[in-house]
Amino acid sequence: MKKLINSAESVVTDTLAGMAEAHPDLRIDLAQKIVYRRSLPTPGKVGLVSGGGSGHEPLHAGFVGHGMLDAACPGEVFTSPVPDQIIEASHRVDGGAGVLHIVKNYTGDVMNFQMAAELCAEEGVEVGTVLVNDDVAVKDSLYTAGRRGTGATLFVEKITGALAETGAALGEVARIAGQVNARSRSFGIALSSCTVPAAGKPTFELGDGEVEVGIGIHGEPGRARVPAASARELARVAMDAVNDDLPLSGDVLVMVNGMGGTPLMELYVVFAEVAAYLREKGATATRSLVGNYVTSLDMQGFSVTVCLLNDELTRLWDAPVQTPALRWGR
Amino acid sequence: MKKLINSAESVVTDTLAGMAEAHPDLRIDLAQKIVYRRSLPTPGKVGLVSGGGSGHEPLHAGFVGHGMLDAACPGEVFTSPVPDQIIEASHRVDGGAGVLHIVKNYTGDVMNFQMAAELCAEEGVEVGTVLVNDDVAVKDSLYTAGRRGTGATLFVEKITGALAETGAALGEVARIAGQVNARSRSFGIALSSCTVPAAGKPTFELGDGEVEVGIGIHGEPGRARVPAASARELARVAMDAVNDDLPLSGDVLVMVNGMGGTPLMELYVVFAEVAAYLREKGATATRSLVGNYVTSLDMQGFSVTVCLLNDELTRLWDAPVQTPALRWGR
Amino acid sequence: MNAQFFTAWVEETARTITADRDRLTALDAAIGDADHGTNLDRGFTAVREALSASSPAGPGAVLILTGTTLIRKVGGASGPLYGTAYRHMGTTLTARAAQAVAGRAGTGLDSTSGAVPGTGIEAPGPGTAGFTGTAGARDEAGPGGAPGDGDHMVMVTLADLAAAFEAGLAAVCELGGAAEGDKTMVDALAPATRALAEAARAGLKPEDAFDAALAAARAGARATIPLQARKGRASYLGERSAGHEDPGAASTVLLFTALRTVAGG
Amino acid sequence: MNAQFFTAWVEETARTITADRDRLTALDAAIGDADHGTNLDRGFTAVREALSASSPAGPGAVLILTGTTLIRKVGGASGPLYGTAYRHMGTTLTARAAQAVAGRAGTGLDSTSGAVPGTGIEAPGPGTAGFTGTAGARDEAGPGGAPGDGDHMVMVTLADLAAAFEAGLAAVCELGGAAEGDKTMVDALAPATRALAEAARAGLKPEDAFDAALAAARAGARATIPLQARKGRASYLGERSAGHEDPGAASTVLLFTALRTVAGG
Ligand SMILES: Nc1ncnc2c1ncn2[C@@H]1O[C@H](COP(=O)(O)OP(=O)(O)O)[C@@H](O)[C@H]1O
Ligand SMILES: Nc1ncnc2c1ncn2[C@@H]1O[C@H](COP(=O)(O)OP(=O)(O)O)[C@@H](O)[C@H]1O
Ligand SMILES: [Mg+2]
Ligand SMILES: [Mg+2]
Ligand SMILES: [Mg+2]
Ligand SMILES: [Mg+2]
Repeated sequence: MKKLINSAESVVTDTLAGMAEAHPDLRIDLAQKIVYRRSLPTPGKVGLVSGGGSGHEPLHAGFVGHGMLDAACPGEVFTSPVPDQIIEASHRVDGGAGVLHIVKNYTGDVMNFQMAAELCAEEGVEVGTVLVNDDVAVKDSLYTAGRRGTGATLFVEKITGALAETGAALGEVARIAGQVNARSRSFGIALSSCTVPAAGKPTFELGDGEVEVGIGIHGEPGRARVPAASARELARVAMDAVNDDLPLSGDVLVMVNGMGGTPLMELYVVFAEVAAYLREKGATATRSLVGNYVTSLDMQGFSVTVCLLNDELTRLWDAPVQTPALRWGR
Repeated sequence: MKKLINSAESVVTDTLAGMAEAHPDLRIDLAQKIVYRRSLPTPGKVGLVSGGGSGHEPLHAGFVGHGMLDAACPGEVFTSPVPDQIIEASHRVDGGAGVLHIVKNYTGDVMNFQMAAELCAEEGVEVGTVLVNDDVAVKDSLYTAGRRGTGATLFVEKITGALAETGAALGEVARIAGQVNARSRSFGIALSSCTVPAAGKPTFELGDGEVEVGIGIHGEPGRARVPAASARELARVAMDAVNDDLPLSGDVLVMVNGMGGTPLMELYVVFAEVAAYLREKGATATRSLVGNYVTSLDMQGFSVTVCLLNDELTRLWDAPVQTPALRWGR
Repeated sequence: MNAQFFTAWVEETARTITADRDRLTALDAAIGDADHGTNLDRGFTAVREALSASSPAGPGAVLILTGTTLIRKVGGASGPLYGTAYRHMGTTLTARAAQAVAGRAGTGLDSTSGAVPGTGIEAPGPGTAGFTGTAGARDEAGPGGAPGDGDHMVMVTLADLAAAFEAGLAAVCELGGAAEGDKTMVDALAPATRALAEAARAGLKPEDAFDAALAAARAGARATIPLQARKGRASYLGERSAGHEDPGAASTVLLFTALRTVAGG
Repeated sequence: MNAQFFTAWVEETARTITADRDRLTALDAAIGDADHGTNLDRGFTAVREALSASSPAGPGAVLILTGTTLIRKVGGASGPLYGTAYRHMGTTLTARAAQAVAGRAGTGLDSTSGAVPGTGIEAPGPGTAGFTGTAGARDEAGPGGAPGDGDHMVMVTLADLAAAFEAGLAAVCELGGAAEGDKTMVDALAPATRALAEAARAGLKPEDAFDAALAAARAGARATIPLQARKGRASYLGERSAGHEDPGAASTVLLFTALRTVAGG
């Protein structure tokens, strides 16, 4: 394993130290591992807190700022944060209008956020929770932990953040968060595994002619291993999976997301195929993102996330955002 | 080789097709392979044209837009554009105030831009040229092709773009471009080679315990191969090389740049070390960028670029920019 | 079994987790995200520090501090689950100790909480299940908190320990929603708990009871190999999860290995 | 040697470049950026198409079209360099053809341009070096342009060809600034050009002259192996560039291999 790190033990703290140096707009509690907006709380505004394992950068800490999150709680690599972090962050961002927890649907994340939420409630902080579960690679059945939360997390954070900025009440903010999630689906394909720093070797091994289809964002092996294919074919595999679950039509927001080790060039190649696929289905990518946003350490591959837009969602997507990783409109 | 492409032959065109889908603010001539701002030329504004081999995305096409480039001419992978592209782009962006060519110092780039510039001049387009040569890994001597242009290209394009936006004359725009270049230095270290699509295998092989020091942005092998080391040590190697060539002090703009296959997490870890190094030398990173900006296909590694700021450069750096890959201030 | 015994047990557990860290992570790499060994090692290292910093007075307090520390330091799925298990084991021991003291002293302390009947996996008594436990943890774990103060006066019996494991198991099942056969830590914890209760009822010596529990945990963990996971991260793999041992079941075995080791004999 | 011969030469060059593409790219991977074979293959494929689309009338026009197409399609260092070489070879042949025609017709055409003296690498006459050549290329390469029209009337001699190579070599050196020993294409082109001029002076048959040129090119390319590069991308490697053959020198050999092949005999 070769990585630009000092040690597997310090990698999360070192990352946060670098973020603190690079982004004076953030306030970072290195001891507790919490990333805040500079000035908090905003009176009357619902506080938005997200978090999850590290290794998905820029998710979540890169999305802290005006129009998006108030705080992010990074856990260890691929390990959800602990309740203490979430409780502390929720207290700090509560401007009296309550706090929304944006939680990706993983057993660990769900349990830790739930523990934190119960304690927050006892301590007088009103907490709502939205569970993000957009990954169609996992069947949402009694026989699984349910669909995973992946790329749609960014959409939920951005759109919900825009609404929260208007002073909307917690119930309304939670409603839009749920709506974005309900209208979004993702599917991912890996060309290589990632290497967890503490593990020191790739989580799985892929042959030179193979890709792993239906991967999550933690290097979990996917649903199947299939022969490598062109960007066109792989984009179609991913889009078919999405479209089977949520038929695509009308205006859509689409993200072609790199898993961390895939260069932008290749993501644009995939995006061209995704846009063509959408047109074939009568849908239009009126809004889009192409880049490494919801990553899995150094994994090579991509995921595609689609959200069926409506006027309200489009307006909120377009609203100004000013974070390290997403920035427009002001 | 596993890549998200359709074919080695079509990769540049496919990339541009994806950019065209993703960025309605750009106008892309797929046949000629030129990326323009949507509305051109801007009367009275110096036109800024850059270009170079593909495989460095988002450089250059991702920097086309308000406050930065007017047009970018991507060549084939790691191959400079041809004169035809540059000539065509220069004609289109000339708003009567002339055109500045921003050229990275490689034999091929220099010759192709020079051929284009001579023809432009004959055809009545006033052309200035700035050569970017910031890479201290190469000694600028009679025995080399001179220092390479790498990360500072972004600084030159951003700062020069901001000045051009004010309506400054060609001479003045060229002067600031040269000034940014003269005050900037870079150094890069690779943890892995890249794989040129048409070549189909890594340009060089690195053992698991080795890194390549003093690399450029084309997978050229570097100056030396040394044992792998911590982010702290590698950052110090790079910063020492920069500081030896241009002693660092005062306010600096610093970029920790990923080579394409390195995740943001690791770049932040490096950035923390770079910031600490600067403090040690009595310099301060008052402006910074951390991310994959000037890449080398799927190479893993980083480069660091430093520019000694002054008030004028800081002001121009802060000026609004609205491009696919760099966006702030409006 | 007194507080020293429980401290020794947790410390021995920490030692064997460290020793087996990479094996647990490798198991998690096969069907999860390659962090289980790292997670538990981080947690139990913190537990060791917490125990030596505050030396809790009674067996219940030792386990409550262990659980609270795991919840505060591990994260992921295993942190809340193991943390909750230890916390419920601890509160059960504390409650039974209070009952015993009350019985000796002839006072009429409420005896509804803590004693979980049989080997079932129903939810424990009110106020001990779920997440509000965290709140309690903050109070109880600190020195001088009201509950737990009395438990150093009483020795823990095998029956007490079996009851504690039953409470822990029940809390894990409640929190995680898993049943036996879902390919989780429950597949090792449940049979081991049953074996321990059985041994207590049969009046076995602790060493023999722990031998039985360890054998049952091992068999349970081994039995996860052919299963298809229905909970946790491994469930994402569907049929591909079969053929691998569940990492959480494997780490649960280590709890019983440590128990057997500290019992000596 | 007539236009057919030159067309055949360029087409055979294209064929061998395609055949050796991966070898050239591999040489470039060792000390450059792994694109030399791809670059030239792309360029010569375009050249083949351009030649069959417009069938230039004379030897000079064939080479000018070849050069212009390389400049327009290759990019990188080798595009302008080879493009310029072919263009200057072409204009030289055209000029010498015009002189020959003028000589036969007794007219007093200016004879200062084109004839480059000796084997030196000085700059060619005014108006032919450097980048303004591109502008000219646009005019001259098109069908019906004034220069080059006369050259299909005259056969190219070995002396003409040697003069053309001398002009091409001089233009490459002027444009790229390289001298022999800098580990570039010049290290093959210069000795081969000298051998050709020598053979012409000695009155050798074309086949023998081309044999000599090819041998010189090969020796020159081989001699780049121990050298440290001082031009182009390989110079970034410093001492590490030694021990590898220069890719541009290797591709230059192929020009002479093709020349020998089409000469037959
Ligand atoms: N719902 C659940 N109920 C019981 N145990 C579970 C559940 N989900 C996961 N586990 C256990 O947790 C183990 C994984 O722990 P760990 O790797 O530390 O957390 P994570 O899955 O968050 O990375 C699994 O092997 C399994 O035994
Ligand atoms: N200044 C120069 N003069 C002559 N030949 C050069 C010069 N620079 C490079 N070359 C030749 O060009 C070759 C590389 O061509 P190519 O790989 O196609 O271009 P690039 O270096 O731009 O990738 C080198 O092997 C060398 O022979
Ligand atoms: Mg985990
Ligand atoms: Mg090249
Ligand atoms: Mg895990
Ligand atoms: Mg090359």
